[in-house]
Amino acid sequence: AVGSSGAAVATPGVTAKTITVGATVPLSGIAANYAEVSAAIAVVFDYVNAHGGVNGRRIIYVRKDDCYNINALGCTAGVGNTPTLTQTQTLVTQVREFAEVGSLGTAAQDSVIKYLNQNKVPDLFVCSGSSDWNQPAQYPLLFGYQASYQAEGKILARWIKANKPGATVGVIGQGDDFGANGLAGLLAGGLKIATQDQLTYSPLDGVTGNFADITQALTTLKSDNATVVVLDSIPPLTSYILAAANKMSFAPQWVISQVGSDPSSVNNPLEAGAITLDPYPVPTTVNVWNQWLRRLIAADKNSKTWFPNYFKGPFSNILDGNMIYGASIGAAFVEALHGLGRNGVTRAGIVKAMMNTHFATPSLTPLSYSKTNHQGLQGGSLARIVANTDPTQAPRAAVLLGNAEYTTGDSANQPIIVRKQQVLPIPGYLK
Amino acid sequence: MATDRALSLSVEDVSVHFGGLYALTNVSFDVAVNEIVGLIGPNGAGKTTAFNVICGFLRPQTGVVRFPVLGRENLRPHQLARAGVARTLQGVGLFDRLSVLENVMAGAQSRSGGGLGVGLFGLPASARGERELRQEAAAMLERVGARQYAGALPGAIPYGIAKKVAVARALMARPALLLLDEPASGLDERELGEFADLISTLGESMSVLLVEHNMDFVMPLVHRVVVLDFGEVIAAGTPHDVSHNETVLAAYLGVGE
Amino acid sequence: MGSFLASRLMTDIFGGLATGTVIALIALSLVIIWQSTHVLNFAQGAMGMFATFVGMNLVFHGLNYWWCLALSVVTGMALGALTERVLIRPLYGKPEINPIVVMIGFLGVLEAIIASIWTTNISMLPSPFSEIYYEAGRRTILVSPFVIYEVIVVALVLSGIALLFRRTNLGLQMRAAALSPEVSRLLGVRVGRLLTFGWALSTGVGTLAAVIVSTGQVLAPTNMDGIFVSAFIAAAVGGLESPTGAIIAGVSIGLVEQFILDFWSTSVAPLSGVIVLVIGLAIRPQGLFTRQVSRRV
Amino acid sequence: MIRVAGLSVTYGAVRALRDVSFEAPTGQITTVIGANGAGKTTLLRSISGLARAEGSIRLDERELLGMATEDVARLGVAHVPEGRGVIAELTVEENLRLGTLASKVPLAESLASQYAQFPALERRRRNYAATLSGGERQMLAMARALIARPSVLLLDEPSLGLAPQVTAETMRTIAQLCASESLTVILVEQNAKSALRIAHDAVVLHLGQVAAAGPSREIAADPELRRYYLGVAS
Amino acid sequence: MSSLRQRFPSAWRLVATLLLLVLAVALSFVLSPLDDSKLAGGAAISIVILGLSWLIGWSGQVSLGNAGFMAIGAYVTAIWANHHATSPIVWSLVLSTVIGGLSGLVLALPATRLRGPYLAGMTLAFSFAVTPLALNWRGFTGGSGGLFINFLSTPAWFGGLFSGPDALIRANAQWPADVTLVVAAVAFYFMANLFHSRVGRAMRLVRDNEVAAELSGVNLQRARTLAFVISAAYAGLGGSVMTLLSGSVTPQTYGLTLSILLLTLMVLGGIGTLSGAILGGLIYSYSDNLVSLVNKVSGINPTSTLGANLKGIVFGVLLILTMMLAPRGLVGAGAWLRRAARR
Ligand SMILES: Nc1ncnc2c1ncn2[C@@H]1O[C@H](COP(=O)(O)OP(=O)(O)OP(=O)(O)O)[C@@H](O)[C@H]1O
Ligand SMILES: Nc1ncnc2c1ncn2[C@@H]1O[C@H](COP(=O)(O)OP(=O)(O)OP(=O)(O)O)[C@@H](O)[C@H]1O
Ligand SMILES: [Mg+2]
Ligand SMILES: [Mg+2]
Repeated sequence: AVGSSGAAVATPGVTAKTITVGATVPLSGIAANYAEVSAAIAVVFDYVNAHGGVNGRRIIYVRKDDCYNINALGCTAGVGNTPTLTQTQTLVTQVREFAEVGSLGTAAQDSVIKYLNQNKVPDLFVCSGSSDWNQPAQYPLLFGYQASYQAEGKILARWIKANKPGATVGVIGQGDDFGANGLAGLLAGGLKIATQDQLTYSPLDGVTGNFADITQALTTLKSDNATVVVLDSIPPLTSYILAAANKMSFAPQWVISQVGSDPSSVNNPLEAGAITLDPYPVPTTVNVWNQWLRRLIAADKNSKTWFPNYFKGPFSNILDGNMIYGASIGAAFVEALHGLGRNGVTRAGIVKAMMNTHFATPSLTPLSYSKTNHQGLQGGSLARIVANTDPTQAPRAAVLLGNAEYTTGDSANQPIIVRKQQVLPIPGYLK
Repeated sequence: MATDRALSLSVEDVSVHFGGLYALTNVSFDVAVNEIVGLIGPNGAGKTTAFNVICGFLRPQTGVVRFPVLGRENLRPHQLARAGVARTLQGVGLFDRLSVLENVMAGAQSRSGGGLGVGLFGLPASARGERELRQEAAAMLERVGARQYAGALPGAIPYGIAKKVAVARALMARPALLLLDEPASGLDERELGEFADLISTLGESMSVLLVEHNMDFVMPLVHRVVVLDFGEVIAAGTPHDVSHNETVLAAYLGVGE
Repeated sequence: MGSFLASRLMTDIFGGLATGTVIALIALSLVIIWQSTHVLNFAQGAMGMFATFVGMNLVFHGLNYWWCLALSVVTGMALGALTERVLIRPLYGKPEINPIVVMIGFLGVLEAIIASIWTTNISMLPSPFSEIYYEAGRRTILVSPFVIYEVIVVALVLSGIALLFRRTNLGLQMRAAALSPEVSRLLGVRVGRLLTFGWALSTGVGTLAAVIVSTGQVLAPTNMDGIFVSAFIAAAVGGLESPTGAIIAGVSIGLVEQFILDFWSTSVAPLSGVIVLVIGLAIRPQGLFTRQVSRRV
Repeated sequence: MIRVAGLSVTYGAVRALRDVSFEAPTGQITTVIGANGAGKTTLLRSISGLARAEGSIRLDERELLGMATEDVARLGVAHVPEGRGVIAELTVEENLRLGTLASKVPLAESLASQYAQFPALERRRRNYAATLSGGERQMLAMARALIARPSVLLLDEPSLGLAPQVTAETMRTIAQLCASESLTVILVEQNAKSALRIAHDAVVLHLGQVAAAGPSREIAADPELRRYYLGVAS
Repeated sequence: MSSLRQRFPSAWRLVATLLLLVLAVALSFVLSPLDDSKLAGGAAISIVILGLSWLIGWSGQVSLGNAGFMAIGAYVTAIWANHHATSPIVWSLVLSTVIGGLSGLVLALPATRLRGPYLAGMTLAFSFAVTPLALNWRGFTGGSGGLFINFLSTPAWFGGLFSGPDALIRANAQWPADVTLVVAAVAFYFMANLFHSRVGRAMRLVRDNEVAAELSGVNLQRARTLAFVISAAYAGLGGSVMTLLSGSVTPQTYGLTLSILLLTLMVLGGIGTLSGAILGGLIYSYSDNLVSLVNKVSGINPTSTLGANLKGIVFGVLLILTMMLAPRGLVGAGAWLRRAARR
């Protein structure tokens, strides 16, 4: 008697005039600077709503704070033991979301994918580079967005081999999937890393402020004469690591994972010169998507509270990586929805649409899914962080080094594809 | 207050020192079954320390404390309590957050039945025991004359009453040997008389060792007196002998009092 | 080989000292509050961070580091005094656990306030001294001019506090007020003022520690979290009655941590506090440096 | 001179003192006696400002009621509380030092005079008060009150736990101080017999009210009171 | 009635517990699925609070380490479930309780020698160590990713009770809630008995005056150890239920913060009482409703910086105000009100 089929049962979250979608994201706590991602998604939805919605339906976007799924005092408590689960249950049972769009965090989303699957809620564009989102057999409703950390590692390895041949390479990685998958990618990319240099630190360092182990890791790397060091860390820790290395006059070539390299989040002059993988041509390339996003933000009445730094911070009017990341997810979801038409908005329908759409995004690498691949982007563009001399620009920015690079899979035998910079145009209904 | 147990006590050659301070030096005395013995001496003479040794709170550096009936030495305080030794403390020593009645009930902790299992499953034995204890404690409070304070917390009762409650609590254990450390301090003269009667009655069914500075109270009451000074036994004997002993007069009682 | 090991040991010792002294300084602030009010202040870290933000944020607006430091410490003292008057004063005589809970609540409030005023955006707080570590041969010895400054500050504050509590009448009155407020009042001790002063002093020291922790690092609301736990453990091992004990325990935790990091595994490092604690309390349950005062009966 | 007028204290439903009035003249010992729970301790606590009371308590025209305890103490009122009130975690000498905070006499001199009075304390000066025996603690409390050279001394059962000889000596000292330094003493005692012997005046409290007051000789002679409080059959 | 209550107290408690349980289960049919989930979470956490309340309120030993015992219960359940997917959940619960209690025994060895702030420091260190330990023992704990198990799967007969468009969601939310309520009822019944037993009194004696307790025949070491063991067993049980509810266990969940949260919830509810533990659980479940209420009333945008951090402020102020106005927690305040009304 449980769960029925057919048109008789209304799709949750869909009414004649609205579609309700939700997300669990960090709005406070250590990862609060990622709040901009979902805020940018909301900006896109606001824009679409102001222009008549999608096929006549407005999108209601409910963001719930899960503190990065870390139990903090006063942070959402209630059901089960994780804030993310609590908030997800609220979204499913009370908000009655149609789907999740842009929920963020590896550990956070890991803790609810079973629950969402059990209650048949699509979980779209998860913000994290974990490969966990790519399990179509077990979780047919789950879709990632970012390139996997493994794929990223492979691309970075390729750059290192080509540009720093014979270098001694060290890795400092977060002691979880992020670090482990990043390292696996580097190895799959054919890099040799001496065991003693596969250093990790606890992801909780960011919470507890205990950085002694990072200093220790750097000491070891320095005494081993590492000339290239790869970082798989979130921005505050990237910043800390750069400063700590500076203290010991240690200046290798830094290669930083996309997640931890956004210059305005890292906010440290020592980052200049580092290599990173950037999925978007921001902001130096003249890109229609950037102009478009600026216009959306200017038009949005809420955006002042969402992007305080954009309006008054030291980098005012600078689009940072998080904002573009979010905007592209927002655009992608609208695109998927658009293709369904007015009557096709069902959960089964959106899942099908995900796999059949070739999304237009600001990224140079294609975003597409298939029956066997739910990962999302497959790579990005290599970029170098530079110091800007132009006072109207952010002090630091990522400058693309050349072409977009991507791969069709994580393992060593799937080659890296290189292609010319080519940005898909913005769909008409978003203009 | 029928007790099925009888305990005698013998302290043999006990010495206790704290660092350089000799609190007890080769102290020996004993208390026979159903005997009331007074332990007196100046402040700091070692009386409370002797109690602590007897109760197992302190291990003496030399000597032993024997309870011939038990046939075991070096028992821990809670084991002694179960074996029939009860004691009052020199100060007040009540349980602050328990009502006066519960304080008295606590005295029977060592003999009421029921361990963890009985408690967890709330077996009938546990419930019945509680009810009987409550009645018995109320009767005991009546007996020492503190009935009207049954519901009060110890912090809110006068000092003299607190001392009576402490005695009631000790009696709830149905002890065979009762150690009283200044139980009568804070009582007025009339109450002292009543209290002396109580102890005399007790002495018929248990052994009592009594520390008290009020000689008018102690001397008529006890069968024998042991006098400590600077940790040594300086005299022992009948109240009459001791109160005429030159050394004792000089060290403690004072001349002309 | 021998000299390699020697230089490695040197590195570890100095690295341990650098972390250890900060742990010790925070532990010291906990000892002060314990000695003067018998409260375990869980918000100590956040209070120090708040004051640090108030003062040190001005560094980014061009104010001199030392002026900002002074401003932070003064803010910290004012915050401490205010906290005692408003939050702690009404709780004397209430169950022991109540002030703990109130300070946990205050911790939540302070962290939220810091996060919403200064946003969560990160900036590095530049150091007034060089933070570049010295080198010996090929190895970095984890000591820099800033670390030396840190050790000197801790030594000075420690001697000041130890003198205050052991030698002066003011310190005696503070201890008495915490141990037994009613009796102290009967002796004419102005208990209320001393309690306020104790909190001010403690938060001032805590702020100094927070500024040191944040210097040369990202100025973030959570800077004190982990190190505060180590400091709490240090205070417990050292004996809350003893400033010297807190310092020794704090430095030991720093050293043990450094050695674990170097010779064992990074993920075990947070256990260093536990290791020191278990060893310390196994030796003396009432705190390593607490003198035996109790007589049970 | 302490003048208590119309003093009342209530604890919730309990009325511990009701409209108590009496005077304790300067240079004299005034003893307060009464059964357990009569309100003696409460009376001393209200003088020191530890219990909230209504009415009036004047020390030489100065109203004490409503003053903070520490301010009362700084006027020269020393209080030896029931249960001794020594601070166990401080050493003997630290306890004594706390008594001399307001005093102008050099510390060494003050200490010496108390050590002369209570030799047991001198032996233990560096020990924590926690290690003292019951009587030694009582001595410490007395010494700490006397070392301040107070003008008013409030004693709550000072003989509690003291050996008879020590009690007698202490009382003698206090009587001397009364005469030589015009000290006002209010003495609460269970041991009414000895209290009446050394006191000039006596106040008898009964259920929180003054049942009788007057020169102690007269009180001691009153047959009714004798029977009730002194346990002497008339 | 009241004499029956005195004559057969444990039977009376059993009846009372059953009545409350029936009431709560009936309520779960009426409540929305979200409220059902909250009920489940609240009931689970109240088991842990009750154990903590026993330790602190009754035996007087302050622990900041109970989240650590929860973690042990949680991992035991997850590991067991991963190896014995088909065994009835009762075994998970029992096993977690027992192993939780045993770990309490181990911690009690050093802990019962400590008092006051030193005990707090020791237990704090224990809970601080849990996360790194769990991260380190990847083999057992799955490292930072944690372990995942199947939810309490809703049996077909139970799902059959529901119909309509929401049937799936409702059944999936309510089944765990009802199971948790049953487990909590059992736990509460046993604790109610303990409170009124001789063992319960022994705890209070130890708490108030160790010397006098020993003189009354209480074995100090044993009593303090027993307090720890029972408290840890309850925490283990709570952790187990949490895992069954959430389907996962990660090291970050059971850190120091949760220990501190448990302490505050216990004090907020009312220390040392059954109803205080229930209230603490409900506060835990509904604290975010309070925050959104404040959000709504104050008109602060919940996704702005201030709005996102508002919960810290609201929860903190709530803690502070409760301690100022109702130092014995909400239960104490209730008792006070009742007394005032009677007057
Ligand atoms: N733990 C201890 N450390 C140091 N000295 C101690 C300790 N316990 C007792 N003493 C000392 O030993 C001596 C004997 O103390 P005890 O308490 O036995 O005396 P007492 O005879 O009971 O005196 P009182 O009549 O005053 O109660 C005292 O001088 C006391 O200070
Ligand atoms: N804190 C309190 N709360 C409630 N009632 C109290 C409190 N303190 C004292 N009382 C009550 O006030 C009355 C007077 O007590 P008080 O202690 O003054 O008596 P006392 O004359 O000193 O007796 P004792 O000689 O036994 O010490 C008693 O009935 C007592 O129960
Ligand atoms: Mg004694
Ligand atoms: Mg009295």
